[in-house]
Amino acid sequence: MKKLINHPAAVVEEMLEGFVAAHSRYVRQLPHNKRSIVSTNTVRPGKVGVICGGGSGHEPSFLGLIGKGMVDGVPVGNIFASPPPDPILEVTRAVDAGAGVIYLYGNYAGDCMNFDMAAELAGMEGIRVETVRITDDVASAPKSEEDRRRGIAGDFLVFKVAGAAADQGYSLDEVVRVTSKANQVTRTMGVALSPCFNPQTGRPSFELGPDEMEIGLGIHGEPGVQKGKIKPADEVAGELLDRILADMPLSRGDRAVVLVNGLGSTTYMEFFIMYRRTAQILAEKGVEIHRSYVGEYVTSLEMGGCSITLMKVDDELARLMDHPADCPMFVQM
Amino acid sequence: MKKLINHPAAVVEEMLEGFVAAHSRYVRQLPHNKRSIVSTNTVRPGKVGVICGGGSGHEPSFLGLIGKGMVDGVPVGNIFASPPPDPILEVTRAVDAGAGVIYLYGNYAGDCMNFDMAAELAGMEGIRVETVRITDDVASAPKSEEDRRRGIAGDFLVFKVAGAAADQGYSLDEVVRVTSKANQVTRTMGVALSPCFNPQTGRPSFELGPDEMEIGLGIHGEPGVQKGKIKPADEVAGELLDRILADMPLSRGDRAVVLVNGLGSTTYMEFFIMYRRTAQILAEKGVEIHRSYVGEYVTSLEMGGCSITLMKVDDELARLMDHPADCPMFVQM
Amino acid sequence: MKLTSADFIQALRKIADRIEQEKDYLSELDRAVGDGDHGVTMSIGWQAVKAKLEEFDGNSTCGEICKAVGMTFLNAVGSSVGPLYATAFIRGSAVLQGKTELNEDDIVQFWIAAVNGILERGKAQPGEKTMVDAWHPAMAALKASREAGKDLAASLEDAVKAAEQGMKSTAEMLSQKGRSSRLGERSLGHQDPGATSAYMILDSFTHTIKSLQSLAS
Amino acid sequence: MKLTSADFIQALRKIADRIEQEKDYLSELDRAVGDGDHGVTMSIGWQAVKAKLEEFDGNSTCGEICKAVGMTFLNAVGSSVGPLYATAFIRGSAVLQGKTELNEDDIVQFWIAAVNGILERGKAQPGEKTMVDAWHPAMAALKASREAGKDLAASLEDAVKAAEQGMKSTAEMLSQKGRSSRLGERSLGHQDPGATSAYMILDSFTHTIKSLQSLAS
Ligand SMILES: Nc1ncnc2c1ncn2[C@@H]1O[C@H](COP(=O)(O)OP(=O)(O)O)[C@@H](O)[C@H]1O
Ligand SMILES: Nc1ncnc2c1ncn2[C@@H]1O[C@H](COP(=O)(O)OP(=O)(O)O)[C@@H](O)[C@H]1O
Ligand SMILES: [Mg+2]
Ligand SMILES: [Mg+2]
Ligand SMILES: [Mg+2]
Ligand SMILES: [Mg+2]
Repeated sequence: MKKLINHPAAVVEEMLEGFVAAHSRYVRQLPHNKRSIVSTNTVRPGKVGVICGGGSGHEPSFLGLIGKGMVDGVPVGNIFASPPPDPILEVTRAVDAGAGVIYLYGNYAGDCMNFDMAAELAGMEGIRVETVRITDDVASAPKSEEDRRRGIAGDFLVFKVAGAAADQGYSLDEVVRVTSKANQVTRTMGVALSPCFNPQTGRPSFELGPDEMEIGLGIHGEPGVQKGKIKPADEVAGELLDRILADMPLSRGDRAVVLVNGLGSTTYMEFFIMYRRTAQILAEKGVEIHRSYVGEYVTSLEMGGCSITLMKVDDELARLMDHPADCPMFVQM
Repeated sequence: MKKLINHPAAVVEEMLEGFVAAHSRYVRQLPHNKRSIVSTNTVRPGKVGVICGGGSGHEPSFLGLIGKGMVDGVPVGNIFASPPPDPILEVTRAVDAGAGVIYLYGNYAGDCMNFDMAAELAGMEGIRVETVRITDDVASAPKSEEDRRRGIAGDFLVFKVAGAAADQGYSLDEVVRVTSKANQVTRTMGVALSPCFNPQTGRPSFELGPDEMEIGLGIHGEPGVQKGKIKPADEVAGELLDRILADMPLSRGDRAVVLVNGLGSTTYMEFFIMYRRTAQILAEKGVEIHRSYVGEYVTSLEMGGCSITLMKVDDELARLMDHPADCPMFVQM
Repeated sequence: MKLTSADFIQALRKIADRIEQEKDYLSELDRAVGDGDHGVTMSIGWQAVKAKLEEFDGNSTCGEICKAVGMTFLNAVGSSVGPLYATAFIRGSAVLQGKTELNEDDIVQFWIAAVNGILERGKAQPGEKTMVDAWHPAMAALKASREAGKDLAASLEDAVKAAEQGMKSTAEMLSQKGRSSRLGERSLGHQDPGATSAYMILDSFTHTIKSLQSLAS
Repeated sequence: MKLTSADFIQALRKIADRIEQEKDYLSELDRAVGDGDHGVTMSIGWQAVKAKLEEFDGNSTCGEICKAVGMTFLNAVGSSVGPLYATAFIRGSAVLQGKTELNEDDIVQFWIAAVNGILERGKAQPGEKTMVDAWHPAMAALKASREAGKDLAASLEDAVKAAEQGMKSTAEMLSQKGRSSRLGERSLGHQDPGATSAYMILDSFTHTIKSLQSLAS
């Protein structure tokens, strides 16, 4: 493991210093806790505050998505570890503008417990907090147990919907409604080719043979559902889509937003080759692609591989996906 | 080498199909040559046409930068190989709107010869073509021989200046003037940690020991100027900046645009740690950072490492850097 | 036997040292079923606790020490274990309030309250392959041995044995909670990292009690 | 001896086959001093040429074949070698215009024109560690041997020897042109890939000429 770092124990603090220095027009650290990062310009009276968060190591998520049309603040955790309630609460206070706050995070035990504790404390201070836990990872639990599923790359699309709704003046209840709807129609399947290295252990997150891939691997290196020989990209894309479409059928005339998300070290060339087959398959089924995102949105340090996410959109979701955004690591006109 | 591809020989074609499908609002392939990619909406009467190009494998450069405020067209080459004159000429015809065309590319023998041949052919068709070759790579030739230097990450900043100038209605001569000025004040030094794998040879571009880094390595894996043991990020950033500032001194009150560019497989966390030290060093020198870019702009497939680029800006360059851009893989509001 | 605030601080320091020694092993266990960081997280948390303990001495009450431990652990790590152990220590602190000396029953009540906190916060049932599979049988053994009239050290020894057995049994369980639950069948054969560190914590504490006892006798 | 258009096509096919065999070796040489793709590029180019040659037969003129070869190579590869060899073949085609049969002098003139094209397009001087270090001495030897009255095959053999020597000498040169020029001292000890493929092209062509000659005699 070779990394451009100073001390393994300091990576999160130093990343945040660099991030805030590079993007001081967009974000600032709160005084009490340097892991509380909030927008410099999106909080306004009556707007629902949108908070997303989780562990570090998923950049551009979560902190790169603070900005207009996206999220207002991010409490930052250790690498692949939920932030504690303290920064969550501090960010909550900073982004509440009287209309309440929504917490958005991938459905992991740690995030659930910490954000719930913070929500309870915020409630005691009179701030109304609602939560939507993102559960797009098809591989992480069977069909009948959707609410046990984890959140992975689909996080990004769900944040986008929530951020746009809040920016358009939706009430907290309405933001919760449309964000839950977005989560319910978002499905992701990923494939990993190589592990990431936690700078604090120096160990690979998993082992894969030189010609192996693993389908359904989590974004923290949690083992997946099926290990096998690497196959041509078209076959891999086909398998990922088969699993998504078996879980959430799409038919002729349906519209989808497509996200091909890189996990860290795979090339853009490969993402576009995966996208190509995805678009072909959707075209064969008569599904219209409303909008596409191809790149790195929710990484897993330098893991190799990518995921495909489909969000089945109605007019409302389509409109919210088209809403502009202006953040340090994601801009949409 | 594990990659999500189909046939090694088809990667460029399939990438382009995927890219154009994903970003059909921004780009289209020209009928005669599928490697000629042009903007769907930026060419307008009287605007100077801006073309950049080079080999594939540097995504988001070059094709991800086609759009408003950036470039109008890109002829695409094989992996790490200049495109031939044919697609260059075709793109030239498509983006010329009567005001002439500027060619921008990194100063490599192959690109120089192919673009020059195309420029000659375009001239014979009555299209005025001017060229600015980018030479930001400090490591690639000594100080007195700046015009022999290669173009690496600084390409992106120079494209940005040219694209903004053209969008603001500068004449071809004026675009050439300001772009040459931008090139003259742009310097990059890079560090590589791990090789990339050309999908067509399956071989690593170079060998580095498990605890080695290489300073000054080119974006095609061309060997660098100094191999050594990996050091803490702050020391590496210091060395890169030392070399840049020895070549282009900056003093108190000077303004710079900073780019920390990832080569492919290094994490954003590391880029921000490198940025942090860069900002500290510039602050110590009293240099004001006008604007910063941190992320992947000019990659080298999945090479590990990053580079630091400084562009010393005057009012005109600062204003052009602030001009908005809207491209598939780069948006600035 | 009696446990003073100074002893209590010492017992907590020992736990921190034990976790520090075992951190690579704990991360390796987590690598097989989770995200490979359990040792890092426990180390960060317990080292923060150890540093925080510098602020206390024999005059501090066990209750305030315990509460500070919980909050410090939580804010240092977040993660899954942060809320679980924070809740444990905060619940535990309630039964130690105002005390600078603990008797055997106080200590038993402390552990029972702490583990109840873990159960309530995490809502895991025994058999779901979590730390609960170490803590739950340990507390059952602790209570049973006390009811059978054994002294604290002997009862804790029984609890440690039960924790160890519970920890080992997680290898044969299908994961239901936490990151590893996505694994299904593939979690079989791997011991749960959280159950392992739970055993270590209780084992370290029990060692401290036994050496205090042998010093006293 | 005489070379018909069919022979010329055959000679070009043989070059494509030779490059195909050596492509990994050529890429390995480029890996040491450049971007590791010289074999890939030459292979793509010459395979495109080979496919294009299907459109020609003994009735085609060597000039048109040669021009098509140049354009095909160029459009298939771009890169550094595309313009260099395209210019070579286009210049070479000028001396073969209208001919379906070449005599020994035609062939000599063809090579001289082709290599002049490379020199003009690339502006490299001998000693800068490029293909010119193979082509330039090869042409000097070709001319000298012809002037000394040797036949085509013998003269080409001398040229091949000079090319080989030039190719080997590149290992001792500091790179000045192309990607490898950034290397400075570190380019020492590595043979230039472009000089190597240049030698192979000339060597393959010479083999064809020699076997045609032995067939004829
Ligand atoms: N709901 C829960 N109740 C009890 N223990 C849990 C629960 N969820 C997770 N755990 C424990 O947490 C351990 C993982 O801790 P750790 O790796 O530090 O956190 P993370 O999962 O956030 O990376 C698991 O091995 C398991 O024993
Ligand atoms: N200006 C030049 N004149 C002659 N030969 C050159 C010149 N520049 C580069 N070359 C040759 O091109 C070779 C590299 O070719 P190749 O690897 O196919 O192209 P690229 O450098 O574009 O990757 C070098 O080894 C060198 O012999
Ligand atoms: Mg974790
Ligand atoms: Mg090349
Ligand atoms: Mg873990
Ligand atoms: Mg090359």
